[in-house]
Amino acid sequence: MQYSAFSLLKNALTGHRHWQPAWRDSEPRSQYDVVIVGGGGHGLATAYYLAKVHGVKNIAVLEKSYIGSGNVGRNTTIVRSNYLLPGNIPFYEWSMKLWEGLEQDLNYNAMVSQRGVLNLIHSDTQRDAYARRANAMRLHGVDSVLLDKDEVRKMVPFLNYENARFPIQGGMLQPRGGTVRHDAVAWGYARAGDQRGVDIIQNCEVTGFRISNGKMMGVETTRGYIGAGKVGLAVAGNTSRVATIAGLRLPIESHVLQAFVSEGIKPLIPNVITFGAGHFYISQSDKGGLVFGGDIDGYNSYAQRGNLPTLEDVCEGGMALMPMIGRIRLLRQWGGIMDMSMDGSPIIDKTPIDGLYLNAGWCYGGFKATPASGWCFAHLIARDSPHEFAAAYRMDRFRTGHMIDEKGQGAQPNLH
Amino acid sequence: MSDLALKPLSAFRGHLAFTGMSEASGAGVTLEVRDDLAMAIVIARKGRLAALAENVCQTYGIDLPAGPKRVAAGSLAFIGTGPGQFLAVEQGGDALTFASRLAGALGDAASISDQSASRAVLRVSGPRVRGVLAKGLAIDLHPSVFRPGDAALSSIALIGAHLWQLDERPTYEISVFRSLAGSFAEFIWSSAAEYGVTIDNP
Amino acid sequence: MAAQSQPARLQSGGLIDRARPLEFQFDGRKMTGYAGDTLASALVANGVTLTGRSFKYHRPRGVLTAGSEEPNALVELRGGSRREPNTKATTVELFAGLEARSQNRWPSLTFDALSVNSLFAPLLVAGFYYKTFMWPAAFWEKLYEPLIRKAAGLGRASGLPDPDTYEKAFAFCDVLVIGGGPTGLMAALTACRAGARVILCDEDFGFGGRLLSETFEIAGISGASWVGETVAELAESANVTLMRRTTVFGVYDTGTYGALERVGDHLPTHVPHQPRQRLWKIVAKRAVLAAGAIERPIVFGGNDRPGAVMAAAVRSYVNRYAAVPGRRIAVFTNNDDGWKTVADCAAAGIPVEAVIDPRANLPEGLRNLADRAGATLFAGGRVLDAYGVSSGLQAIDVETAGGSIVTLNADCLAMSGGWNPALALTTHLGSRPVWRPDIHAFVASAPPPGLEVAGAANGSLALAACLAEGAAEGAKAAEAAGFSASMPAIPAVGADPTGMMPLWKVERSRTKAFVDFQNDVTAKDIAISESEGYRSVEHLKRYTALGMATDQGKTANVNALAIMAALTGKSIPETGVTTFRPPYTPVAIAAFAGHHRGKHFRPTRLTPSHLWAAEQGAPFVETGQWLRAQWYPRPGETDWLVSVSREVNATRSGVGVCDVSTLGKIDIMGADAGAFLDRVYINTFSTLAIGKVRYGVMLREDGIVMDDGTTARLADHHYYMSTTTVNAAKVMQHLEFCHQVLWPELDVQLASATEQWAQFAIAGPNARDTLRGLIDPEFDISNEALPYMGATTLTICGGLPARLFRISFSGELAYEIAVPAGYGDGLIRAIMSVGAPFGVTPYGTEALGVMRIEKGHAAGNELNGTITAADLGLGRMMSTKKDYIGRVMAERPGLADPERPRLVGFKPVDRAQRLRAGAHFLPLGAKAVAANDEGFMTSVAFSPSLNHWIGLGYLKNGASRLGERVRAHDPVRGLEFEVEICDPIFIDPKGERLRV
Amino acid sequence: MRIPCPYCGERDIHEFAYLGDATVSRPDPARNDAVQAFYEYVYLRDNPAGSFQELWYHAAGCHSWLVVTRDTRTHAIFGARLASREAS
Repeated sequence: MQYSAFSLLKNALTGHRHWQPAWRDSEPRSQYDVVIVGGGGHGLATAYYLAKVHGVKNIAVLEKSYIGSGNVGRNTTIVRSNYLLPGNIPFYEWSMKLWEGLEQDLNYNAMVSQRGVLNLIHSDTQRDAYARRANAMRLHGVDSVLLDKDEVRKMVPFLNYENARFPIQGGMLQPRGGTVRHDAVAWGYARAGDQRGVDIIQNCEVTGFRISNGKMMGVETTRGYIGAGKVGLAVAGNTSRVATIAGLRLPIESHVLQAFVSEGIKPLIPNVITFGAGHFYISQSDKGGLVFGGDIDGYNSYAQRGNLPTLEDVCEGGMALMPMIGRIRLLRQWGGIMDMSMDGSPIIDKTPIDGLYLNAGWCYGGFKATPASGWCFAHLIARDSPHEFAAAYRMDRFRTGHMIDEKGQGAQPNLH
Repeated sequence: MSDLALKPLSAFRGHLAFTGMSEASGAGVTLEVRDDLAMAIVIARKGRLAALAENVCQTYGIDLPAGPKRVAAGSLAFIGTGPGQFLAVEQGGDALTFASRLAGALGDAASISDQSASRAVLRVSGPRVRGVLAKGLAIDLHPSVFRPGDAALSSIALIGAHLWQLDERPTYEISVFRSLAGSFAEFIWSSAAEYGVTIDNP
Repeated sequence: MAAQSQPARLQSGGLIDRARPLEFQFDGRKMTGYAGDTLASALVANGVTLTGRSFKYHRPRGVLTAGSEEPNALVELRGGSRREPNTKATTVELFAGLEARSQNRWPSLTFDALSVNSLFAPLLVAGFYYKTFMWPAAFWEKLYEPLIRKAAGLGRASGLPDPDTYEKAFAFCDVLVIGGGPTGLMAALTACRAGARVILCDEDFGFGGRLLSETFEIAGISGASWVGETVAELAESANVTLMRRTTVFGVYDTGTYGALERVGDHLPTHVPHQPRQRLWKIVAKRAVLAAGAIERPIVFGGNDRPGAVMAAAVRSYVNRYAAVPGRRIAVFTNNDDGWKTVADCAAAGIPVEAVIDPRANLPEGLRNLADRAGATLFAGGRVLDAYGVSSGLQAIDVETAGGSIVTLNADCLAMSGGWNPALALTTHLGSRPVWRPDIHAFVASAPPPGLEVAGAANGSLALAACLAEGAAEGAKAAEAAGFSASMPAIPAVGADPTGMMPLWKVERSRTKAFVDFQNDVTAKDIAISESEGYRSVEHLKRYTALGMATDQGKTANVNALAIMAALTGKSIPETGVTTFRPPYTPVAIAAFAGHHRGKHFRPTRLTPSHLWAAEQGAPFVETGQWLRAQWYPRPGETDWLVSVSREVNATRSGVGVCDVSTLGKIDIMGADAGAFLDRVYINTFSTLAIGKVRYGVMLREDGIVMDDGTTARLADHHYYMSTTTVNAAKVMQHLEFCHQVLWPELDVQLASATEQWAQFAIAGPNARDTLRGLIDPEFDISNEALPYMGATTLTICGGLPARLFRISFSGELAYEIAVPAGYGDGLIRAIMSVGAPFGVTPYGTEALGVMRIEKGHAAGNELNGTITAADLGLGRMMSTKKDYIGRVMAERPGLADPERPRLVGFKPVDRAQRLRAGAHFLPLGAKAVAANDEGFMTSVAFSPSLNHWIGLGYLKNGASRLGERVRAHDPVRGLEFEVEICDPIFIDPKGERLRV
Repeated sequence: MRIPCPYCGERDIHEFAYLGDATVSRPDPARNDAVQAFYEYVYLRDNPAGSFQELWYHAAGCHSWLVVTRDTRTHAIFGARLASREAS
């Protein structure tokens, strides 16, 4: 059923009794051409693009819980392509472009809202670094603007300009950046994939891999064996767990990133704002909640929840930057498991096992990457060669010394 | 040129002159700046902790603590700061020669780093002092848990702090890095204000 | 008279203080309540039924509950910068002068323009926005989204900085008791008597929980009296801390609990030096959760109408507050507890029109009760729909056991669908509740370690069980914390039947039946969600926004699950349950920040010369936590560049002085100190002579430069390392790691000396002459006695011990002199005094930066965590004769690639052109595309020595391209011009000035 | 979270800095396969879901490096010891 104002009206007139499931709740078949492990944003996008762009027919997405139960439904919904390094910019910009056409492509309103992402600058050194970044973006054809203090003040007058520990000196703006309704991304890809024949199999956990002579044969699951010559892993924080079953040891640690939402209030914050001297970023959802976050908790964890010190740190940053939010109440805190790589950049690559493909290492930046990740991973799986925009995301870069380290923190995942 | 003889400046200079301070009788908290403490870090050399302990005991009559405790004899105290590490604190002595006097006395059993100028020490006491410190310190100071002679390295309101308890009044001395004296004083003031604050020396 | 102004106040009774009337305002209307009221009870007493509008449909709403689970009665409290949106009227303690406004309505509460949304309700069902607003694409952001944002969002924030202060504090105890009702009081009492340190928290302003709202007798006295006696005993015990107005909102790891104390929210005005709220981090060996239970509504048509109130809340208003929520009350209950409302209303003389109980076979006692109350009993009946106007309920349609429909007049419908244990805290660490079919409710399965659940929170709803369980868990907790506890006598109470028959949703309702009141999720929305495949409870929640409102679905979730279970044909436990997240009730963001906001966001570190620099009028710049003097303006200098250039010129031609105390300083001692340094630096230090200084570079283990600085050898077993300012702590941590984890066998002792020494750079041709004025005469600092890269200890100013290093960041003849930090203020004044004849000029971080760029020294902008020693042109320093951290990984092809960008200098071809850091380099004539990007400018400065701008940067193959030109491409600043590649050392490339 | 420092006692997590896996050890740089060994040491991790030995630095306390055993699923801490094999 095509979604539109007309279909909504039609259904309203018939008491909403005729809506179809957005996706079929499929039973697993015994054999697929491609099995994608992980029914999050990346896995569902991969399946959709495999079907749509590469014409692959028999695809299953296996999800151990319900689709979208991982990071795609736990993030702070920000999309942007304001990256620094040549290995990253084209990839994230391609993601931005896919976001811009996503809703019409999927026939699902994910509320892509290009309200602008503003990174604040608090020192000359930071200004220099952001100028370098903004220019690098321009060289890749990405929009970026460097703002001085007065321009920032005009745009967001409610920040703390008068009594700041780290005064605001300016900002870098990506006008095309913004937010997307996160859950809707998973549902939209699921529905669009389903319409192209993708089987979405929930409550189906992978427990083993059948590998013969170094070649992938299929996966053992809690719902039985499923054969597939090509298996793609897109399981984010659970990457090491699943890879260990396949005998792989990876340059990845799992860490908790928390996110926070306030009670709903009338429109207050027009765009996405990132504090440059503390760990705090914020936007306001269409429902009115302030959605904000900060750094990862900083220690390996598989618990999908956070702790108090990070929450305090984030709120301290918030109050340092915008003291007007003081009386607004925090409604919920929660956490997701990030697959933190050793250089802060992702891996989209083949593995030593023929037919096993890896999509991982997204750190806390996986949501914005969802469309391009699916696009490039689908390309890799279908063509057995990396997509040009993801060519730098090789696994052997750590061995050869070609790290893509935006933050310059080295092999220390909790600092990325 | 010796006519330039320099005088040390208290790290708290300019930082404890709050206006509107409550100095009513029965003040909850009393503050006193301790600029008369000489300090040095004493670290046992490799495999020489026993020898160091022996030297300290014979020279000063102090049994080096095995944990975070303060052991004093006369004007001198040793405070455990880590495995094999101590902060030696002398009250009223010549800070400029303290480290070398220690080095002379302890021989090659320890390495010594002069810290007399690196810390700003505030003595805080009074009936509400535990309530004040609880606003920034994540250590249980209840008298059943933390007693005179106990010491702790921790942080108070994001400021690294070393504190030790002197008596049951209770009285604590809190040492912070010198550069942070101003931020520390502001925190103590804002936390203690509701209980009333008296400052013993300006 | 007060009584006239409070038409719905009972003449007597309640726990309010009638001697203390309080004036307040709601939507500008002046009213009176009493001390002991909540805002909600005062509104009820004043006959106010309409308190707000709902989120999506802007439906009229009134008070539903009497507690923190309230979804409807949200108001904006106070005004101006203290305006506080979305405040639950049921939790606001009334104070004199309180001002509250209804929210999410325009222009007024009674006439709300957006209530037309109700007319479009058929279109605004669950998930409607996912299906539309897609065409034309540009309209979403320009039209649809702003409309949606404006319509949503409940209350308005002030938009102004919060003027109040907040605090954070730690507390420690043996036993934390969460909830001060009968269960919690018994738990606290038992643990207290065992001698344990007890903290008892309750979110209410009075202890007692339901005992304040019910008519129980305990041990022959009223519940409220028993509470008074018990609290008195606890209050007198030194080992008990009673915390009223304190909500334990979260459970965190290792027995840490978050709690919010509302210190001043109930006060009309701010008390000096007192915070508005205090965030407690309570570390408890054991905890007892005695948070009670939350009554659930019944889902039927119009159940959100103002006047439809929870049955227990009606008792709270009547018994505790002596306020009557209606003149014609009907009670709709599926359980025995709801019948208490019948009894209590009757006892208070409030007419009960009807009792509707879906249970066909009711015990005799209940039938008699209906008779005594004069109420029509509909056993086996259901309320189908409730009707009324926006100000409230007028009538209900009752379906009788026989299937006929009866319309009754009622202005208040007390409803009870049973009770959900308040188990939210037990799920904060991830455990899932389990369904208990015998009580038709979820209870905790595996509570967090150290926490036990008791009383109604544990599904034990009868008072006797609450008292007994509270005592038992209190004793258990005290025992587990190391105390010997004995069970107290459990006070005798009357029977308290808890029978019920589940009724999740009334079929055949004709109007909207609400499940989540605040987010306007209806039974129909759940059906749509189910039909579209959003059947997982998490999908249901995310698709319909069920349970995502400010109450986290406390009154909604279980009903929704039951409805979904019925739709899918699964059982409730099979359907599952969503997770409660901290905080239990919303907490002001400022409370989590406490003291650390504004200037106090992070501590500030001041240099030894700060007071003096401030006297000179220097502006300060943040360098990590430090404030450093940026430059020292002289009268008439309005442009910073003029001041900075003057400082540079004065230094290069005479002498300048700069406070460099912020650099990290580490004493490295012990017999193996030299060997240790050899392993952490790329170059060798064990061979450094005593009295000498050497520049060193240290790598991370991945081969990338971590930090650089000079290290002096002061004695055989004593080195003195300096680090960059920003990396001081990181380097110390790294060295401790190397020492403790990698090479504990070495005889090395480390001590930070950063704060011990005030250190000043004295630089320029007149540096030595200036110094001579300070140094005690017996010390020789001639070029021969203390050559370049020499170090010595000596005394100055008549015996003050000092360390003197002949090192130079500026490229001039220069020294760094260090004295104990307390003397730093005196020393800078002394330097200014003895240097005056030589024109000594203080310089700040800007001039420091100019001079280091003129000398090509790498600093923070260059050391960005991706740079190798070879990139800096220091490849030859990397020893091949020893192992050191990072050596092996630095050999990887990606890091050893000779094509990597190298640090070089840049000059504008048009010498008048200003350079900008962040510009990228493109080959001349090449297109401005990424493929042609050859590097970028890291640092720039106007060199007063050369009289033009200069820069440092990384350029592909840079070292072999000196003299070539490239384009500096800076589109974000609209700049594009040619620069010449040059050696990074702009001044005195042979270093002759250093050695004079 | 609270970590039991063997020297200072149980302390709040904010006093500590995290490094990570304590089970990897720095290889001998003289090994023939030193590059591979260092690559594995610096980059590859088991990243287990469950009991995990990890390095923490008591930055705001005694400056000891600790090996803490912790469950990465529940954050339950089973113990901590000084990382230095020879503490004195």
